[in-house]
Amino acid sequence: MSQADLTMEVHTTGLTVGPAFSIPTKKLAMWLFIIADTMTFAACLVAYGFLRNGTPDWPRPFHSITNVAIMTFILLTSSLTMLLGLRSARAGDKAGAFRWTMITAAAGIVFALLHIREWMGLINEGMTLFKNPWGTGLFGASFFSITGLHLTHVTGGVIALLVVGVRYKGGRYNADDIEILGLYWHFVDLVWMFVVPLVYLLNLTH
Amino acid sequence: MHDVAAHAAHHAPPTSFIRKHVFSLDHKVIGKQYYALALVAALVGMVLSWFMRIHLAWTNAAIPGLQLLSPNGAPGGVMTPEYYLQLMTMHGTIMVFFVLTTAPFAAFGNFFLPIQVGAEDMPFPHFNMMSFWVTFVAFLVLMSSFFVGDGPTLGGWTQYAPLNAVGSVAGPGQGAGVVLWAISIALFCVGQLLGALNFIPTTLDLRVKGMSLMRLPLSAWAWFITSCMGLTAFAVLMPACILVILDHVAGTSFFVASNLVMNDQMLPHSGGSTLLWQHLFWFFGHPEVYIAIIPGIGIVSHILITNMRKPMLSQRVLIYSMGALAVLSYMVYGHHMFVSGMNPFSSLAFSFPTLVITIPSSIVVLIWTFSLYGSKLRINSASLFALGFISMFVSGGVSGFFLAQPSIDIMLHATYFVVGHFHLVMGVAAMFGIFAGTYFWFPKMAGRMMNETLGKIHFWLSFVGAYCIFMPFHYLGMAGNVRRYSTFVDDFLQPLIPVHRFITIAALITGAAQLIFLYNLIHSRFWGAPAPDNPWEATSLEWSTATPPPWDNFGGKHPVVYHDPYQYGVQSSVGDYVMQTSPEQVKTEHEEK
Amino acid sequence: MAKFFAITIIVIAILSAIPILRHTWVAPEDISTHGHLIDEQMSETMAEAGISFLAAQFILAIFVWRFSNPGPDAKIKKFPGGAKGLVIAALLVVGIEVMALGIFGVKAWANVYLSPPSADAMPIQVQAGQFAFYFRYPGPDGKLGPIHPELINEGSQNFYGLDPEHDPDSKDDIVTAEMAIPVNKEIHLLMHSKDVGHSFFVRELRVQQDFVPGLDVSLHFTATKVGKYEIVCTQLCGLGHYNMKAYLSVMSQPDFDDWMKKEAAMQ
Amino acid sequence: MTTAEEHKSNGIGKDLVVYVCLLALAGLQFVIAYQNIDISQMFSRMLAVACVEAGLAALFFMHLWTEKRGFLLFVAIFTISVLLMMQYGWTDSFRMVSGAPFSK
Repeated sequence: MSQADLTMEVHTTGLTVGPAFSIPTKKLAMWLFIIADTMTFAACLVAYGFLRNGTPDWPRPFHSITNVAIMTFILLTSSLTMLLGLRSARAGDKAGAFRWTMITAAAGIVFALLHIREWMGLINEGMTLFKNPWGTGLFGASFFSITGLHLTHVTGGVIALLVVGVRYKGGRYNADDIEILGLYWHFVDLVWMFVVPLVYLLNLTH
Repeated sequence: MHDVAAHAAHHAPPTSFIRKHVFSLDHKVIGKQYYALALVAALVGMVLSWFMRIHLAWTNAAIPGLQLLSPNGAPGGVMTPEYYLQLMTMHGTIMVFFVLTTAPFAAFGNFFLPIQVGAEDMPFPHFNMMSFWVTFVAFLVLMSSFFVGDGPTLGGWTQYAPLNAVGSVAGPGQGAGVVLWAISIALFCVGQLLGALNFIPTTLDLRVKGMSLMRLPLSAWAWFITSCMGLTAFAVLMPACILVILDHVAGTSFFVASNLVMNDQMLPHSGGSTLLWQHLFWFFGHPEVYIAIIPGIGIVSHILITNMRKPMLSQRVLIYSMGALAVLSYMVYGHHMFVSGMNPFSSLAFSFPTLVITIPSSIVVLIWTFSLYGSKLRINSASLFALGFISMFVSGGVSGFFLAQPSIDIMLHATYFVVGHFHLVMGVAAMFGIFAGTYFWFPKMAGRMMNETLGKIHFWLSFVGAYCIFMPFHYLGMAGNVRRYSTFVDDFLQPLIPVHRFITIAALITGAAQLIFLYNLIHSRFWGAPAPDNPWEATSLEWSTATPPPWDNFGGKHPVVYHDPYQYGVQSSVGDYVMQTSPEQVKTEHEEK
Repeated sequence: MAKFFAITIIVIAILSAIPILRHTWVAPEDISTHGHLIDEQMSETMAEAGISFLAAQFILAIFVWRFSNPGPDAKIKKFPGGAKGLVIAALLVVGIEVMALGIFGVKAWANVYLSPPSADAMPIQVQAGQFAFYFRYPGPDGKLGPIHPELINEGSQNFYGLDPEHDPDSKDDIVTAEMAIPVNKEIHLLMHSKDVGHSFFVRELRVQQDFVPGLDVSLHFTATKVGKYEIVCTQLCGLGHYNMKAYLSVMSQPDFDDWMKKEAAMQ
Repeated sequence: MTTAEEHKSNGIGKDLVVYVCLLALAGLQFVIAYQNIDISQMFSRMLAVACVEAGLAALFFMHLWTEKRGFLLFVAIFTISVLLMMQYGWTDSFRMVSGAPFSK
């Protein structure tokens, strides 16, 4: 850079360099976490796909899609309520934002309960991490670890929603925090869009 | 933009000892903690390598005291074959994870990245503190495997499946040892992910006025690129380690195939795949190699420029080359698996990107060497180690020409050629980067100068010693000497034992030379001459603040950056350089871009 | 100090090159039909890598010698070619160099791995386990009997888990601990592992291939020289890894037939 | 806060549209699951739909669309390229079937 350019820049644009993407630091960090988490889920799904491809007797034991359809609907809807919460927070409607955040958390809890109910059902049918009545033991291993990883994320998300919601009401957090938490919650939803077809729907009985 | 930087420094200086020195939120303290951890780990790793080298050269020699570490592994001080493998695994794991990743990246990066961008701290000091302590716990977990059950795992730092997943039936250390290994590495991944979550926003968001991305010093760029790699690579290894733990404790068989027989018993596992582990591991493993070396490239560039008194021929080309290395490192991971049973067509797909990676590497080397042309090179311990780094990086790099080609890999895979290659290019070279960084930055970190004479003695012994150790490895490999053997029982390898003895003697001497460094470090820390603020007449922000830097790095002021990072070889009021923070306008004799 | 550094790296570079130029430590002589391709590839790469290595170390040495501590009056100079020249040089010289190596190398690789074994190649099965290799020849019927892993029993010498009582194909299978092959005959090696990962490495044959548990891997090669060679394991497989080896005897066809008869009698 | 302004200027309408689209796409996946096609075809169709869904969610629910374009590119290129480079291993999974041992 020539000295002339340098001087120009100092007096005009050079001094106004700020965050590279004009994005708040906490939000950027949440995005980075999401990228890392994407890799974690991708590694698990690649492992699942790899083993499923390589196993001729992969079982397809799911009979009903009712439960998973309801779960998908609840999770998608909770994304919408999360957005409504953010919208209220942005509009300064504190009570509304708190209400929508709690509704989202409630939806998360219902999702988790349905998920656990489904797990219990499968466990009662004799499916464990290493064996199941229908075929290769890998089915249970990959099913429980992938959905388990997702369930962990949902649980963590619910706790975060409750904490952030309450603290938002108390004034410690603001609308930006709701938005950042929303990013996480939508990501959990986004992952579910891959988990459902790959882990559930590909293993439907025909 | 300004409020973001100010926001990060709202926490007040701590007063209690614990908050100040143990659970500190200050990135400088955390950087030093990482450095200390790496130092301890490097010492352990080095002593392990001594034991291994002695055993390789004189198989039946008793190593005094080794029986105290493991009465079963070394009865009477004489190492058993399995204990050799256990020590080898620990050496590899400790060095790759707890030295080469923590020292150049986490230690120096933590200390200097925020200062170099002009921030008061990292944006998330609590994450930063957790990052160190999780890594520390990971180290303790790994160390604990020395004392649990039948010792640490013997599977090598790559922990190939299914040896890592079938349990103690596969050998000593494959029960509790592997589980502890996997827990340790999973924790380590968490620690480094937290670190990356801090490094990237620091670089992107916390830069002071005037610090555009292209005005970042090369070391800051290197840490930034490395943290982007760490963010994705460690996120893949972590689930892989968790799956290994599940295979062990929950009876799953992700990585264990059907119908395997051990001790005439069918294993209960079925259906998994060995190659899956290799794919997941090396998808992390190859970027990890660059995570170890790219900070070294950045640190060495930074130090060389300061001591050459002129900027690199092109700052941008160096940055782009580091970026290209980072991107390519994900595309080439399969060159570790050419003969491991991977699809032979994939080998070709991996071979070409691997060959392409020599292009950015040679651009980096060319820029370094040809920047030396017409410079006013100052010779001191830091610049000697930086020059040594270049020499080692070239020596280790050219053997990559061989290993990138699957056909040659048929002969060289799993031989000492590979050992020589990666020890030179990512072991010794990265170590030299760490040493260069230490000699260069120690005044700023500790407030005292290091002893230059001892530093130079340390350099000469290390430089010549490292070549004496690792060059012969290549010859051994070309002659077909297989690695990971505890004893050379093959008739074929008998004539090579004198070479091994030479290497062992060189390793013992070179290792002992590191004690000079340790002495220098500790002595200078307490009794060294007090360091001035800018002993090397350098330009970047870390030299514009007090030595050692105050709690908020710049004493409540926000520096303003007026210049590209390396304004050397100019005429100014202070000498031949202009600091980034100096508003002085000078006539440059060279132009960047 | 700088001049000393320059001399040191030049001395190190030259000393490093001497054993290579004098062939002090080299791979044992090649006895396979495909090995010369690998060896040629190796020496071409060695030439290019060696030149790059020496050139880089020498230039570094010269510049350090010439430009260190030049005194206060020295002027900063810039390399005339500039960064652009270097980048273009690296792209063209290094790029073409390594791409050429890569493309030539494909031939050697394809010769071993991408071409199928010929129809009359002699099948031999090799099983790796902790810490020994076992070889199985199909016997006069030319068929390998099925393997029953649950029957594997080292104590009763049933290394392969064969069941000759029920499987007629297994009756004449010959299992040995040493590998013998006829000279100048293509061998189709069927590789599987009993437990963990192992590897099959014969230096003279220019053959190295890992065993993958759960995956049959096949390999083909032709030996051209009678002799006895070492087969070693190169994939870390446990505590006895260093001692896991077997011998490969390359024999003339009549010798091989005799050996086969003898082994068959011992089954 | 650019994002905040964006939110005020847009009504609830866009979010609802995206929500309905996502529901429809999720429904489409269930339809695909009952089609009588072989598993690899089903897999690729479902994956395609899932990618569209994920894209919609990331762009609109997670507001990537209204962030600075540079950030959108950073996230998208970084994530997608690393994800793509993870896909080398698939051929080995098919070899697990054809190369299963003890078949002879």
